[in-house]
Amino acid sequence: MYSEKVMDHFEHPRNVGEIEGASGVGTVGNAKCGDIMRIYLDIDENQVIQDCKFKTFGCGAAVATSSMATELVKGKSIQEALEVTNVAVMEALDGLPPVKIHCSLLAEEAIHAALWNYAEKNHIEIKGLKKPKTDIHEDDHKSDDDRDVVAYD
Amino acid sequence: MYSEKVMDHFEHPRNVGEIEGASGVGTVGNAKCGDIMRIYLDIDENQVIQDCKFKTFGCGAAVATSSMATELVKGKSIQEALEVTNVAVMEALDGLPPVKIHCSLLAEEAIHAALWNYAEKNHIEIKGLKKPKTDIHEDDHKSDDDRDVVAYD
Amino acid sequence: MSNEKKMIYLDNAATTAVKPEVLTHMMPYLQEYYGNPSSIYSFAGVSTKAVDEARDTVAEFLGAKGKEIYFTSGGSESDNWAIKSAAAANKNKGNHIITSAIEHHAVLHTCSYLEKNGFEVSYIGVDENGVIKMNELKEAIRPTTTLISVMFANNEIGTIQPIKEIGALAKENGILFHTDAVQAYGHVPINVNELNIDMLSASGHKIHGPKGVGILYIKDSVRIGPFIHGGSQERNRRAGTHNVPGIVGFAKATEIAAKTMAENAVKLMALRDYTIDRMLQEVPYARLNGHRTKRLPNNTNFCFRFIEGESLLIMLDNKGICASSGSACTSGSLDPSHVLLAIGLPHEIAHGSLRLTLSEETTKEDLDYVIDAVKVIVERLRSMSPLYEDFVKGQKAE
Amino acid sequence: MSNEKKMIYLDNAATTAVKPEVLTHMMPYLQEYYGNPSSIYSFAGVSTKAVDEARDTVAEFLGAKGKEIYFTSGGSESDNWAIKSAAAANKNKGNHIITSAIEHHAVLHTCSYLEKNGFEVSYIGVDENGVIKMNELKEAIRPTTTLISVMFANNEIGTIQPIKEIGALAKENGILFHTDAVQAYGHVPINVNELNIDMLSASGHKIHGPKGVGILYIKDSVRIGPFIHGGSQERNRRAGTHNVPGIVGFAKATEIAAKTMAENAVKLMALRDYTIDRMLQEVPYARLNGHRTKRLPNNTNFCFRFIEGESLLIMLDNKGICASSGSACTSGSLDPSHVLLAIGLPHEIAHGSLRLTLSEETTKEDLDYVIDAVKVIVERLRSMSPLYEDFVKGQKAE
Ligand SMILES: Cc1ncc(COP(=O)(O)O)c(C=O)c1O
Ligand SMILES: Cc1ncc(COP(=O)(O)O)c(C=O)c1O
Repeated sequence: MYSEKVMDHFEHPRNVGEIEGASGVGTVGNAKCGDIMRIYLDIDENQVIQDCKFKTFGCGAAVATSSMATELVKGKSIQEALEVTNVAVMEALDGLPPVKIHCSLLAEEAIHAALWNYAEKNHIEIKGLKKPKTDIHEDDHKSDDDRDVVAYD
Repeated sequence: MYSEKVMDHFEHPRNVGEIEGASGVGTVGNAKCGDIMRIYLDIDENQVIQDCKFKTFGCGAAVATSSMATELVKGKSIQEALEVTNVAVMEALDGLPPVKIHCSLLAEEAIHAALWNYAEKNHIEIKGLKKPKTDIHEDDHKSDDDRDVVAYD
Repeated sequence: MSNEKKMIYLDNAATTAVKPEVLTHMMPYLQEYYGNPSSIYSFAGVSTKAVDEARDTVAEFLGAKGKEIYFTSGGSESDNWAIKSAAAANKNKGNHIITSAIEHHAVLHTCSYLEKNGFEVSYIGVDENGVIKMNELKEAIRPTTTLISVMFANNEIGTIQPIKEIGALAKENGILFHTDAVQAYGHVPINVNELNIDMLSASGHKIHGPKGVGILYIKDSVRIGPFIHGGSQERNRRAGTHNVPGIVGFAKATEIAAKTMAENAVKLMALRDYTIDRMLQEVPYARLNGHRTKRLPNNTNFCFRFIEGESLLIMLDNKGICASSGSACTSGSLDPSHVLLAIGLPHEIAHGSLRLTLSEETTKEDLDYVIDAVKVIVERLRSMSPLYEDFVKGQKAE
Repeated sequence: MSNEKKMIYLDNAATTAVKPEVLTHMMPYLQEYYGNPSSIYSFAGVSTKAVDEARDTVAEFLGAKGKEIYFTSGGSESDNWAIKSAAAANKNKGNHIITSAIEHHAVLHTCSYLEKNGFEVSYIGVDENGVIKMNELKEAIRPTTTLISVMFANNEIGTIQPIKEIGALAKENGILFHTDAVQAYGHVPINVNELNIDMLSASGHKIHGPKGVGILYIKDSVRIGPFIHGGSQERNRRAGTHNVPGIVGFAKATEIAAKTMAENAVKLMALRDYTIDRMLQEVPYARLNGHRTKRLPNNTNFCFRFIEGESLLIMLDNKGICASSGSACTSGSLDPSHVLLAIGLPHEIAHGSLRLTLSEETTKEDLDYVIDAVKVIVERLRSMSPLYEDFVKGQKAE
């Protein structure tokens, strides 16, 4: 059900781990939905993301989107990082199954949350960054009843 | 679904035909149900059934029960013939499928109808013989909803 | 005659032999690839893919989209689902359903079930050829009509209905249109969009596919609920672990039908018409039931006056011939076929029917053998028939 | 390691491989004996006989009569039929149904469908082992209760319910008792009379039989109508041309189960308990879900804290292991298993479950390989888990 890219990022996730004394940390998702993502950012004085790590509790897509998101923001400026949308993450992964699209949203939110944390710590404002929802609720995930779904027997 | 005896009497029915100037003729059944039996009796002055023939429009069981009924009454006295019940016919045929039991009733009725006709013609009364129903109605056939039934596809 | 028992199977409307190629395609799913398509490991992915591809094959055949095809356990389930769920889904709009008098019991008994549950059903009559009376149909439409269900082709007499017209009429009136295409699917071309069909039932075992599998096509704009509730298979609309071998077999049978249908129809129609001609010419007091040309390429159905169907069938069986009769004597209901009554036959004639339904395996030699057998048997049964006796005496008296 | 991909199938609760002997018995009916059992010619008699014999085999296994066994398309249809038709048949008596909180969706979604149609349903809770709360059940009974439906054994956690007691309770109160025995049938002995069961569902593909066939046992004194209306098959109660190969396969699988069940259970329970012991001892923060002893011989179900089920499954899949998880993350519903929640697990723990269900083919070596794999994968996933990070930091802080 997953693309090769997703499987690759799931099996060999890039940038797993923690950053001690990170410039910004963001955690999003909730246990009810079964996805929690935490992103650590190491941002230098020029507001460039020098390093980025993640930890994720969640499904294959959750891990892969986190991994891809860290790859996409690494080396980028804060402003550039803000442009890494869920669509960008999905595209970079050659797509996701419809029921997994919310994972890419979560990855986008996790980056935003880490940036927000960085901004708060440094008392700066990042243009275009809104306070992220830390919880992505179920309602945000539900697609229409046309999705293809899988049963538990 | 039929016993070997039924098949034998269906494939090689005994006493098919008409009797010209018969002593008694009886026709029972109706086209709606798809079974019509006619029995011809040749009865001598001692009230013994010398010959017996039948014609039947109907299913395998209808033909076989008619055939067996004629065999059973041939050579019998009128009183003996009256004792040839549908159960006797069924037993002689090694049984019938439940949905076909009405055919044996019809055969019994046909004999009775022919005897009745003989009695009327000769202005006599046969002890124990009631005026037969010429029509065996659907309601008489219906067994309970537990019968095994066969579909048309 | 050889010692081996001859068998000529002319009951292809009842069920068909699974084609060897179909079975070959099913075998891997009956053996090594037994995974449940709902599971996520790659082993089960083989099954998932097989089901998806099967769905697309069927969709293509009907000119539909993959997501409009739902796999079921057969024609009866599909009919029940379509009719009951459409009735329920629209009960706020109305409680009136229209169908025909000659539907299969899977439709008729579903309708009488609904009648017992607050719905009203109009059963539209047919003409002497079994073609639905379009005027009656038009007049039956009420503001409360929510569903029209008319079969594509009749299972007994083979008459093909004016589906496109019925579909157009339903559409004009904003009424859902379901067709039981169990007998037509795989025999005649069907494009659900061109014919304005909203829902369509078909069954595997009628098209040289396996028993126990069917489809319901549901146009994507049609909102009806599931009939079998439970797991989220079939886009949440039909619960139950997928019958993967059955589904694959259904699709393979469809694929073969798609390729061979046109060619087979030509061949079958020639054999059909040959049989009809010989039977009507050579058997006295025989009649053809159903429309002479608007009929399934493989269907023939006759009535032979003065005789009863079951005895005819048994005698044919003794000669190795598998056939069927509209006479439901064997069914315990003792009523002759509702279809033959609907085309206006009196009971005693309706009881003496014979349906011979051909397959592409059927040869002219087979049919000659059968026709010759029928001639002899009909004569024999008539010689035993009190109805024939009366008829002959009546003629002499004139 | 050889080049050939290893496969260890431990998802026998999802579906099973058809046994070669079962398939062998089905083959004649997939090939030469394709006749429709409803037809009267002798060729079809072979099919009729096969279906009759299959019915008797199943009946014998359950201690029932042949005429109490109805063939369906699978467990979901049987559940829908039993519940919907029993509800409808008794709606003059009452509109209340009792079931458990841990039923399969084929029961739960059928019940919620009924709730939308004027019925009231009580969902009885279970204890931490998944055993139904008998007191709660007793208290739930109302004068209007017409049906109790409680599964024989749970499909996720394998817990076996006190069926005899529930049956007795239902009987005392004049309430019909249905049990979904899809997971228990063929694994544990069942005698419908001793257990006071009025209706029972089972499914072929869970017992090394074919997919797309199941049964509903209906005690002969129980008067419920058909679910699929139409032809007069199955004593007028379940329309649709018989799936002869499926039915024959179901019976053969039953026959084999009857012979091997006791012996297999001993072997399976040993392997099951071995797996449970090793897993609990060797994987930190692991827990067993379901009752330790009142459980299906072939079922194990664990939760591994701090990790999520789907990623575990994919990593197991990469090692050739087919398993499943109560986490319905893949289902798009994003809710963890209702069963794990019902036994009192919080969401994040319920998300990290693993179900391994054995078959008689499973070996100790297979299980060792799987347990070793689980250990490595769980550790790896935890090293990636923010929940585990928090937990470890929390511990250090103490
Ligand atoms: C307990 C239980 N009930 C019902 C079902 C449904 O059975 P089927 O998939 O054969 O329809 C299953 C399996 O999927 C099950 O495990
Ligand atoms: C017209 C028609 N509809 C429905 C059915 C029922 O199909 P199935 O037997 O596959 O349930 C049949 C055949 O039996 C049929 O001929």
